[in-house]
Amino acid sequence: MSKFTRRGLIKTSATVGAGLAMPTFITSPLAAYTNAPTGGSVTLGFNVPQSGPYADEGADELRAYKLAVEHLNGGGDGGMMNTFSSKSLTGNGILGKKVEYVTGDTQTKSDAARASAKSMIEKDGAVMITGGSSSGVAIAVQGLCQEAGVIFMAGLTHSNDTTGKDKKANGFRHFFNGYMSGAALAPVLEARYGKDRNAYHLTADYTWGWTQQESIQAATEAKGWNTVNNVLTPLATTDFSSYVAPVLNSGADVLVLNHYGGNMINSLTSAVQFGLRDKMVNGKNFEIVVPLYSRLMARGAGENVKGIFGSTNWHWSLSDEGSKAFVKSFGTKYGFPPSQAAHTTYVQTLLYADACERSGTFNPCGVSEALEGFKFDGMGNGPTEYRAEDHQCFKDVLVVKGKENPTSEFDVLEVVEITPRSQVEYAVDHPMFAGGALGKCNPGA
Amino acid sequence: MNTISKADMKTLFFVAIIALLAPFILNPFPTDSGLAQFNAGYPDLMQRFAIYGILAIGFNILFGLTGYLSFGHAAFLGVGSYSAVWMFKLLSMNIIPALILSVIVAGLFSLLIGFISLRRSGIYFSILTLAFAQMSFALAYSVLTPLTNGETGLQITLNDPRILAAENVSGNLPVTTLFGLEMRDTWAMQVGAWDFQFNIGYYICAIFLLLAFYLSIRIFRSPFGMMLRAVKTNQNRLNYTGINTRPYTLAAFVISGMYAGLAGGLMASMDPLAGAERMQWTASGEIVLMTILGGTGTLLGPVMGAGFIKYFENIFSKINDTVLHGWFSWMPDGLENIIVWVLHLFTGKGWHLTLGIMFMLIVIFLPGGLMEGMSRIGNWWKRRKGDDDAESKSTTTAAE
Amino acid sequence: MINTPDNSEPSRPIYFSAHDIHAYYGESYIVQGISLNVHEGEILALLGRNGAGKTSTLRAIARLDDPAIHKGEIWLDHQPLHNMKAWEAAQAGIALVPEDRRVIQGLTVEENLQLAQIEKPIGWSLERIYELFPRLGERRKQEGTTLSGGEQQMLAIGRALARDIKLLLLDEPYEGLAPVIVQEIEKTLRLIREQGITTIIVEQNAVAALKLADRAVILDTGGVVFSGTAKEVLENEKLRHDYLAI
Amino acid sequence: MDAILLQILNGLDKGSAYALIALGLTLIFGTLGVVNFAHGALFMLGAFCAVSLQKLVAVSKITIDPSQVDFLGNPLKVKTPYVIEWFGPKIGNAIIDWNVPLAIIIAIPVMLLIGYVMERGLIKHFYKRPHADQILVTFGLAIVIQELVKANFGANPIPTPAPDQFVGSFNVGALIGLDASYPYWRLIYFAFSALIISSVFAFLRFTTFGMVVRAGMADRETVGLLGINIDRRFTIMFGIAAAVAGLAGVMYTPINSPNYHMGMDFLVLSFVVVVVGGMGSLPGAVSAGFLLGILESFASMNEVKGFFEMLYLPSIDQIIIYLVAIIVLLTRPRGLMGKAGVMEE
Repeated sequence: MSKFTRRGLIKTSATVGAGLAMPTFITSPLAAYTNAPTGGSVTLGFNVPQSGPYADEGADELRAYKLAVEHLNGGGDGGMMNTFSSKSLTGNGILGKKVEYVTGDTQTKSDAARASAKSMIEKDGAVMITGGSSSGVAIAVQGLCQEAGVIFMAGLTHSNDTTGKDKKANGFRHFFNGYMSGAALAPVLEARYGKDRNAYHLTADYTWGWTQQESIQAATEAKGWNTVNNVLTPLATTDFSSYVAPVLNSGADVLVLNHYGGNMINSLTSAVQFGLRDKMVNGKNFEIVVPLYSRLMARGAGENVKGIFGSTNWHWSLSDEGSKAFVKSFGTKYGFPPSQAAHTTYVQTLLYADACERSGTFNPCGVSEALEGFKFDGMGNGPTEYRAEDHQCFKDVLVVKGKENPTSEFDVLEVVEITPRSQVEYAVDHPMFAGGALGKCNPGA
Repeated sequence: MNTISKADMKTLFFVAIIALLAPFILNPFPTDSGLAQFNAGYPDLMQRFAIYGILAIGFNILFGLTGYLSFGHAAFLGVGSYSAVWMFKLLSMNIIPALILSVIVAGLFSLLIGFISLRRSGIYFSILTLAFAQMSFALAYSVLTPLTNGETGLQITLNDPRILAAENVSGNLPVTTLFGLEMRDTWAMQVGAWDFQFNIGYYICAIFLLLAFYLSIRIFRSPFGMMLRAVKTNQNRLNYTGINTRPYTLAAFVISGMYAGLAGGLMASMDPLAGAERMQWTASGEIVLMTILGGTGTLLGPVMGAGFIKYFENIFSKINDTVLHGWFSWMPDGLENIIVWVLHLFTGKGWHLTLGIMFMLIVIFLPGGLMEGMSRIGNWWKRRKGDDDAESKSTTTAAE
Repeated sequence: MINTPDNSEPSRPIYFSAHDIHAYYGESYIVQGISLNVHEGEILALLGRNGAGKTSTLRAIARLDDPAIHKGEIWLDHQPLHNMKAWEAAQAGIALVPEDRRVIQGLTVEENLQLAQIEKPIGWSLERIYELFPRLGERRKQEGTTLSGGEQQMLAIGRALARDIKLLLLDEPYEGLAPVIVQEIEKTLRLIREQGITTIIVEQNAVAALKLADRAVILDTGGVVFSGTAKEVLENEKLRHDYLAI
Repeated sequence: MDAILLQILNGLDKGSAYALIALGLTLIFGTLGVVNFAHGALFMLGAFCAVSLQKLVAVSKITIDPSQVDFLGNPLKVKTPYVIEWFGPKIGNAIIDWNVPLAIIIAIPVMLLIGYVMERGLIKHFYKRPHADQILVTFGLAIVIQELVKANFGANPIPTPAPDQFVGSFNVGALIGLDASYPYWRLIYFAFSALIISSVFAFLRFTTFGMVVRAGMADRETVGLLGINIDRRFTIMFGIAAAVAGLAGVMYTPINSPNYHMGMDFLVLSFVVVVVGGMGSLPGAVSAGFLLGILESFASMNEVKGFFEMLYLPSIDQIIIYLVAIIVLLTRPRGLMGKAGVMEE
């Protein structure tokens, strides 16, 4: 055999009679893409953190996925399928095939996430992978899906890079990003705290932190703010006291915490302990801003979040029909309201299913075509568009603040403003998103 | 050099057979059965078994022979991965130059770290290696981002120069190859309800595993290996006799670092990504656990330990409630729910718990690790066979 | 391995007996079937060349973890010691003064002595010990390990006397000491003999030991090769030449 | 000057946690010769004593209030904690508010018991096993403990605030003519740690029990020869070490919300601390803990970071602890105060 191809092997093995050879990663004689569903069902891969610090967020994502699967298969009350502007989903699975799923643990580590995604693709025949609770993992898995020829529907990932320099043709992000946070927050901050402010940034010292810090700094400086300092904090920091203490005498009157998860809880707690919020600097009240909020994580900071501004992708207290339908079916099933992570993963699953229906195939290239430039509504974020050029969803962004008088343990944030989509949009070639190429959709050949 | 003994030859042969037939052995359950969840015979996991096997074999040359417990070996794995991915970005997608660079860079890196750390022994040595590895991790995660791509990990992109490769016109990311043989190529063989996958990448890893294993046998049996063992039992006495042990331990350190580099390079070759967390202390700890769990100082043990941990990580973590319900759906509802509730503590998101319990059980009851378990089973089998023979003899005599 | 019968005067009852002791350091078989009998108030010298197993025998009798006894029985004043741990044996009345004295680091002289009086049975009071060794009294607040070799030996012996002991095991009490100090220790040992404390003494310096002892047992490669009175040893040229090199 | 004072305070605070855990690790290692990788888990369990008490005092009577609705539009279930029901709002709220200090009272017996059970049930069988086996089994135990806590309390941090009186900060600097406010609870944490550390040292130094333990740490065999059952005392010391770690955990909760893996976060650093201090040396462990805490704080100062950046060492705060560990171990073979021959093989 001069060329060791799959087809060659298939022929030989067929003549030997050992059975039909079916390549997994690559084009099979029957279908033109990886893991084409053959029986009466289709398998989706839900790859979420189940161990490590983001396990609770992962668990909430998983709940949303299960709910989405239930709805797709015609169970439950249908949730957002009823409010979704596209009506191609009918509750009989996807393209008539019953939806099944496999789950895996990303451990919030690129390696483990890729291993888990690979096993879903190679062993379980998953045709779409979704999930993730950090940008590093999302980008790593997105790259893998591009190589393997399956669709990746990103879960919670906020870094500009996911649809910026690391964008991939097979990957799609519903969640908002650092740039959008900055663009949405800056006007609100200007309105509340004035034009003449000196900001001090504490930033998680890795790519996500950097991109978010860059976005917020640019957006606030455009409103007239001055950036006093930007201090990078190591990821492993648990006690932020030594980073917070110098803020007191720096002349700054706003502290921006570009942290997420455990880092955010700990840095915010330290900042409040040091009494920053009770300070008067330059004749103004000292303020703290947490650009990216997660309700689940905000709970960990307890009382400290009260009155602190931030942005979020979605919040359960929204009163549009889509949000209400989703909160109702999620709340009825699990007894508490969904998180933004749950929302985005639920929506991503429905969007994927809908794209399959509309294109009439599970082929990633078909699905991708159906998603590119797709405009929809009724999913809780108002009119939304999946931009074709970078596979980023454009929609309204919520500016929230920690609620002063919560009525329940879930009532941590209140929405102060819904920033319209037009205000957070940016050009495809915006410098913060430059470099990298989408490439072509890969069906796995 | 002495030739390889018959017993060692047998072990090597055994490993070779297992490696060759792994796609069958690891896939004992029909694809449609509920137990298919326990099948491990898919390319990625088989590759991991082989790669972590190489890593553990290398670690065992240091720890098993000299007793020096390095808590920083993951750094060499990481360095190997980064080197390999850089070769893919700059040169071509051929894995050979990538692997060569991985081994060389890891070797140099371990020479540097080993040279400094081996000035101390015991736990002081362990902490020195840990400190170096943690520093490497922290730097790779943030400061060295231009070189490592930080949190996201180093990946190949369409824009990479790849000076030796033909121009990429497909618009898709190129794949790693061995002179045109694609690592991801897999062909599947269906036999009845079974589905066996044969993957080129896995077999390449398996070949390296066998080479690594063979080399480790040679090292274990060589005068150099004897010297290392002597270091373990009594370094002071050796020093009194005027023998400087440092060159020997340093050599062992570098060899095991190169093994780790090879493993890192292979990992990147199977999946062209290198992440910083590969260098974290938890990753180093995992290597230590693999070795102890399998049986320190034994030839085969570390490979088994590696397989054991990777199996749990990849198989148990995927057993979710739905799968459990699927298994026990034949039971009455109440009982089913109780059983699923109990089991779900140990599977899916609870897989760490099972792993922790297994660690404890193995160390408590099998002080020599899995290898001791194997030899106990072997002895029991022999004894039972012996008893059977004796019994059958006695019964025959009685009958007469 | 010769197991010489005990030829002591039958009138006195046997107070301590070790019967057919086999003990191991890990895999190595060190004490290979040793039997000893000692009468109350008697001093027994345990002699033999380096590596004959003397220290190991004492350690086995004191029930330290190493060497571990795999077979054999030890009885002291009708109590079985062979199933005991070291601390139980000590409470049953055994005291070992080890070869390297083992004065405890970080503790003062007084604390070293106090340590011996934590568990019952308690022997001499500290005052009485300081009377016997005035030098210890002078240095009671000093850290034990800063004492000279002779003083450390006194402390080790004092520590044994601070307990109410039935059998004293002395391992190389003269080792590494200047002749002047040896005399002083010798005086002390005589004093102990006058107290009527049953003692087994291991000593490289056989002549010195035999001066003190009533009877002697000679060991070689882990077994007993001779057992008799001290006088017999001193008179038997061949024995001295073969096993004691004196 | 203000900044330096603040960083010293921060360093002492960080150092307190390191020192307390390292002290316990060294106590266990020095007495039992066991390398206890589950020590971080004990610290975490202490913190979860406070969380458990918080949950316990929050156990509520549920009444349905039809005038309010929950997020699904159903009548709101209003929760009144039983402690308020029973003791009235004043005492009830005070109990809820003073949860963390109250947890200390609970944590002491609980942690002593956990330590005792752990030692008798598991560790005891590993005295004579190689250190590698001890590491593996205690690491396994740590995972099991962590996962059980996670299964019960979830993975997210759980806020456990200090009593209201101690919220806010106090101008420490004013005492010496500077201006430097420092949070009350962090000052309390440092004072508490200093108290615990000095109590442990006083206990070892001035009590008979302590003398026996010190003697046992120095020469276990000889202590046995004096009729003392040292194992029994060491078991108690294990309990004490567990209690020290647990108390460190309880008091730490208001500083950072506890989560199930906080122990692992501290474990590795604590080992570095112990080794830098020198294996087997209690004063070494404590002083290394404070030293590393202070150096870590200084390394995170902008001025210091800038200085090292000029020396082509950016982000010195990322690596400072490890760098210091390397320098100390290369210049002093056995750490700051280590004993010869202890774990050098």
